[in-house]
Amino acid sequence: MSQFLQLLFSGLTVGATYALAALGFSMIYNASGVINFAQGEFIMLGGMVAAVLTAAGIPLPLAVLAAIVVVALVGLLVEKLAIEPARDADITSIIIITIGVSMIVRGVVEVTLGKGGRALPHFSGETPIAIGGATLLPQSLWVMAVTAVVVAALALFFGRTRVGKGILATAHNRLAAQLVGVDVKKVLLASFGLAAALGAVGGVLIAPIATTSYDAGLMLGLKGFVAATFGGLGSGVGAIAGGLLLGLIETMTAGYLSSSYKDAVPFVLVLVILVVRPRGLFGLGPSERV
Amino acid sequence: MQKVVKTALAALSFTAMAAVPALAADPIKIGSVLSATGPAAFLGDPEAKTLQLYVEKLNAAGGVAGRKLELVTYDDGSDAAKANGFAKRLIEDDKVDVILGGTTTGATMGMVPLVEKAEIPFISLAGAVVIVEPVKKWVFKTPHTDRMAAEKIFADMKKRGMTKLALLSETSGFGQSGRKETIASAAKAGIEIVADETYGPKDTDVTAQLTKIKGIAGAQAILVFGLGQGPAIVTKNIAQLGIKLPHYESHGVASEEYIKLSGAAAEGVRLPAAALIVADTLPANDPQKPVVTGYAKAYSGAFKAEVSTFGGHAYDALMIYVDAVKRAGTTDKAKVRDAIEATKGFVGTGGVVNMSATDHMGLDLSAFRMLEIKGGKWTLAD
Amino acid sequence: MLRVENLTKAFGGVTAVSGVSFEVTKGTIHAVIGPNGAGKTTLFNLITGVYTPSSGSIVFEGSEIGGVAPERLAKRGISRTFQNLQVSMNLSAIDNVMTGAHLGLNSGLLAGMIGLPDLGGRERATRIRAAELMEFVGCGAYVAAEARSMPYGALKRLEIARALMANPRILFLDEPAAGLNHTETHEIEDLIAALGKTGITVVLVEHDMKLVMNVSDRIVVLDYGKKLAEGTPAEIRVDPDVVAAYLGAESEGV
Amino acid sequence: MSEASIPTTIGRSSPETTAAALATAPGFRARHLPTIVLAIVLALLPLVLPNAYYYDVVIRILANAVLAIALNLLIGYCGQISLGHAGFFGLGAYGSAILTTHYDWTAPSALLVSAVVVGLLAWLVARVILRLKGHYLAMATLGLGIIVTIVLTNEASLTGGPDGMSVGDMRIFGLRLYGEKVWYPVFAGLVVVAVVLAGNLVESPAGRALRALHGSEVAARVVGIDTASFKTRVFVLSAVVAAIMGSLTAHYLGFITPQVASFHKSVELVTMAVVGGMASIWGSVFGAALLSLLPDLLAHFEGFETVIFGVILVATMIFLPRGIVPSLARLLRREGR
Repeated sequence: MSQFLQLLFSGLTVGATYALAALGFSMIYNASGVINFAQGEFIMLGGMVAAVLTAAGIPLPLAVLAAIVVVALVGLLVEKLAIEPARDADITSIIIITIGVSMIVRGVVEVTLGKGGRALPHFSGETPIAIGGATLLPQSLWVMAVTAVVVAALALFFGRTRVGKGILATAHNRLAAQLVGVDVKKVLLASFGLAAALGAVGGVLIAPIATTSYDAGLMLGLKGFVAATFGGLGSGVGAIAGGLLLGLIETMTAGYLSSSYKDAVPFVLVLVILVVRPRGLFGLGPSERV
Repeated sequence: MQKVVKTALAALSFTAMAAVPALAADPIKIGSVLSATGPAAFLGDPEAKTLQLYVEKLNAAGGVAGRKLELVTYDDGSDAAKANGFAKRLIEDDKVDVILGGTTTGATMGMVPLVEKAEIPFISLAGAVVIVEPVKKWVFKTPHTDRMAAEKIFADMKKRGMTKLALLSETSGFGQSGRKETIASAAKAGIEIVADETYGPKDTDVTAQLTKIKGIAGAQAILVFGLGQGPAIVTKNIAQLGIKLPHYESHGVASEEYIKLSGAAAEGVRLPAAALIVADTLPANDPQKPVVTGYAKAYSGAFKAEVSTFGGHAYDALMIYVDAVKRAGTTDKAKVRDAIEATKGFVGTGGVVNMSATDHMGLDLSAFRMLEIKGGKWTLAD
Repeated sequence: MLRVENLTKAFGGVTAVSGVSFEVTKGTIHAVIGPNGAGKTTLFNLITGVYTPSSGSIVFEGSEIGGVAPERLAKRGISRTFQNLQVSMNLSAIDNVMTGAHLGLNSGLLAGMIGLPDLGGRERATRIRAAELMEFVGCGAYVAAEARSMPYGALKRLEIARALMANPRILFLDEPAAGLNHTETHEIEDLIAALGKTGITVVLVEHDMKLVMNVSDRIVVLDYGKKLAEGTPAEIRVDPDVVAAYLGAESEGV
Repeated sequence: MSEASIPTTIGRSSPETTAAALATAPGFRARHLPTIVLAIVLALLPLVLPNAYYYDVVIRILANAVLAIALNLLIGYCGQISLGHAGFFGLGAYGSAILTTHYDWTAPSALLVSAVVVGLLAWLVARVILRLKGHYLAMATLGLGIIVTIVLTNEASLTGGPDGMSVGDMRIFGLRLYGEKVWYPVFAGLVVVAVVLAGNLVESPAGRALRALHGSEVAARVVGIDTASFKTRVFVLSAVVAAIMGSLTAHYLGFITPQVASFHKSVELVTMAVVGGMASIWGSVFGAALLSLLPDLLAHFEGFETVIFGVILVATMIFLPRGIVPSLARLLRREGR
């Protein structure tokens, strides 16, 4: 029982970071129909910038804030310079562009911040909390709590604010949104900035637990993509559920089945899910026949 | 765009220039293929820096046998297939006199058939036993093998009265080769492997595997076989779960970075490593003392970075070659090869090297020191 | 030749076509008319296999074809054009037409790689025929053009040429005159009449009343997904329900 | 099926129409001249290649060109993306390696069996995943490739694990293929064959159908093009080509690691096809050459290699969205007018 509880805690912690990554994917997908393969690099960049700043003696809260702002700016820059000029390109070209962007980000970090791994201090110490025979790091609580807050904030943002509604409307029907006066260009820009900031939040939260380095983004990005697909691309609820599910599946596989194949299981499952429900667990929209 | 084309053209002309055949009084060409980027970059990067630093130093001191050294380095991006291609380039196009490198075992094994065919001395910087066992005529290596690491750890365990080991290995080449050697040599040493788990090099959490290990009755120690950040995450997770078992790491984490990333969780961790990492605390009469302190000072002075044993492997390889050239009095490949094989009592950062026709590494267990992390510092355990 | 019985299609809560029945006689020109949103295009999509009927039956030459995929219907000689253009803009004009002959050619990948379909001048004959049909439908000027550089009116004709290339037994034209100017509409009218004379069975959906009245042998009128009336042009012209529906729709539209 | 597929009752034939029609067919020069030039260049290349390293560079380009051409049939012509094609390449490579090393099969039979098995696997997978659209298809193929990599890494007793395994020389009809100079004509021949076959295919009814279904799937279906079947067949074709190239490359290199099947390699292949030019055979050849050479050209820009590579990808897709070869061809044509 305590083993199960331990696996549950680990799964939820990892899952929460996947969920944040998946949310970033979904947000950009919603606004632009683009799968941003550079999302993982936003996560990496968030962790790296915060780690470098704290190492330079800047207080942690300030470093975290600065990291989020920097990464959000990078997100805006990416949209402006790489995505917007290629608006009319087809899916394959845009996938290549985002892969190119991820290489640029990774390469620049490698050259400027170095190849070594970096750690960020835990937000509130490293003394584990014991619950029912299992242990939980305070940082895990941070991860889960912040994820919950982010989700709530996003719900408010999309439900109540003009910009949020604009993004949703654009996702639903670009032309119609344009007709009712939504500035689609601004919506795209905003969604990239927001997704990048989300990525940075995830990166900053996970860095104390997982450490970070210039090449940490690829795997996190792929996992986020898997999680987003699990839940159904573009669905916020799906991203959260997909992320948590993915984290749980991984840890449960490692704990009870085989640690060698724990990375393969999510990919097998995602194939199965796509076969059974081609739009993921929570994906909406009509079946495309025409 | 135009700029990119220009740089590409520049690179092309550079390549073409490199194709000009070497003249008699030309420098000694040292070729190397290293993983300066990619997952193995934390190994390859210090290796590349070390070679660059010491080639400069040797040249400043007048070169070797009256000739300057010229270093040609390629980055395989931790991709063994690329290493194969670059080895061809070094042999066929750059016409180097020796190849140092192969940061990883995969890259090394990808190059082995080429150097054997081209008959060129090759000193690998990778760990696995397969590189020198069976002995290949032109292939040597400087780092200690993973089997030696396992044996050193087993010896230490027995000294502490333990026989049951839980193994957690990384799914990287280093980790899996280590896992294989650990399991293979356990029985002979009277050690029982009670758990055999793995984790991925990019995993962010390993508590699942550790929880499983925690549940195994009778485990007396944990051995983590991995490189880079993975072991640091494992170390933190061990602390989090409150696992009190003695914790061994492999020589793959013998760098300051490991302690920095793991923080307080690294207290009490033991691992076998070369003397280099404890250069300052070595007794003055230790034969390696002058070599390791000299290298450590030079490296950290030049790059403002902590020294790691990985860079030391490159230092050893370069110096073994230079030593062989001096003894052979020529860069003739066959003669230099024979001279390398005849290396005796060479003091490097990894230990005292005694090569022979049957041993192309030349290190024994005495080259390994059992270290323990105390107060955030490497200390000698015995 | 074609018998539609009690055909119904519902999308969610909306019933686009409801209980429609009619019959098409071989060798005639049949028109389906009705105000916007009456379900004409849905009816076409049902018959040509793009949609699967919710209920009812479609019998073509003695066998049920409801829900059969379009590519299989093509084998039985059913061909169509689209209201919103469906031309492959990445192809040249003549290549688009030539795709119409797909079923008559060897389309194996391996065969294609070793140039088998080209043996005996088959490709050459197809190409010539495609040009002839382009001329016939009135876009002969674009034989050498890329599809993406053709004007709208010519593309509409190109679709007809492509459909003809398949040598259909029955041809469905979905608003062939939509978006065309007066002269072009007149030419399309002549074209449809000429098609009728060749013995091909034609079913068309069209807004242009004049065109429909001039070329059709029989007309089905739909309104709100239901069949409102059916008969010869002369009968439809005086049908009070039709007149009422159309007047209502027209005034709504303005 | 063949009875009167071309209606003869409608329209008239006239010499003018016939001439106009035939003028639209790609002429002998347009279709075959580049191929002949390529063949001549490849035949003469050994005269200027100074040493085995340059042979090796060219061989890698040639192998990638064949892969890119096959993948481009899927991406450029069918409009289906695959981010897992290196998985098929890896299965072919390891299939040959394992069967010849552990089971003493002859190299040709190992190659053949690997290709057939990969073909069957691809067919099975295609039946299921080609129903998916766009990004979901990308995810599914990506997952497939990653699963292959993980299996190759974990089954160390067969595959040698992450450190890879060596592969023996290929013997075919008593001939031992060893060394760059022997392999060069093999790969050169394969590229010419691939260019000719792909060129024929694209101009054949099947190729026309492929292009048509990319342009408008529903229009393709109503003229009788079985789009699902076409996508499946092309997916299988490109997978089998990848497997065969994997087998040959494994024998040529003599050593393989699971990285041959990695996501990175898959992306590289897609990039070759897309940057060179979607739906362009010559684009694939060019893309393969460019992306195979880049690492060598950038080898002296240590550290900045990744950045430069990324910039080239992004810039190409923004400024030459149709890919380098088609975009430049179009530009030249416009200038010519």
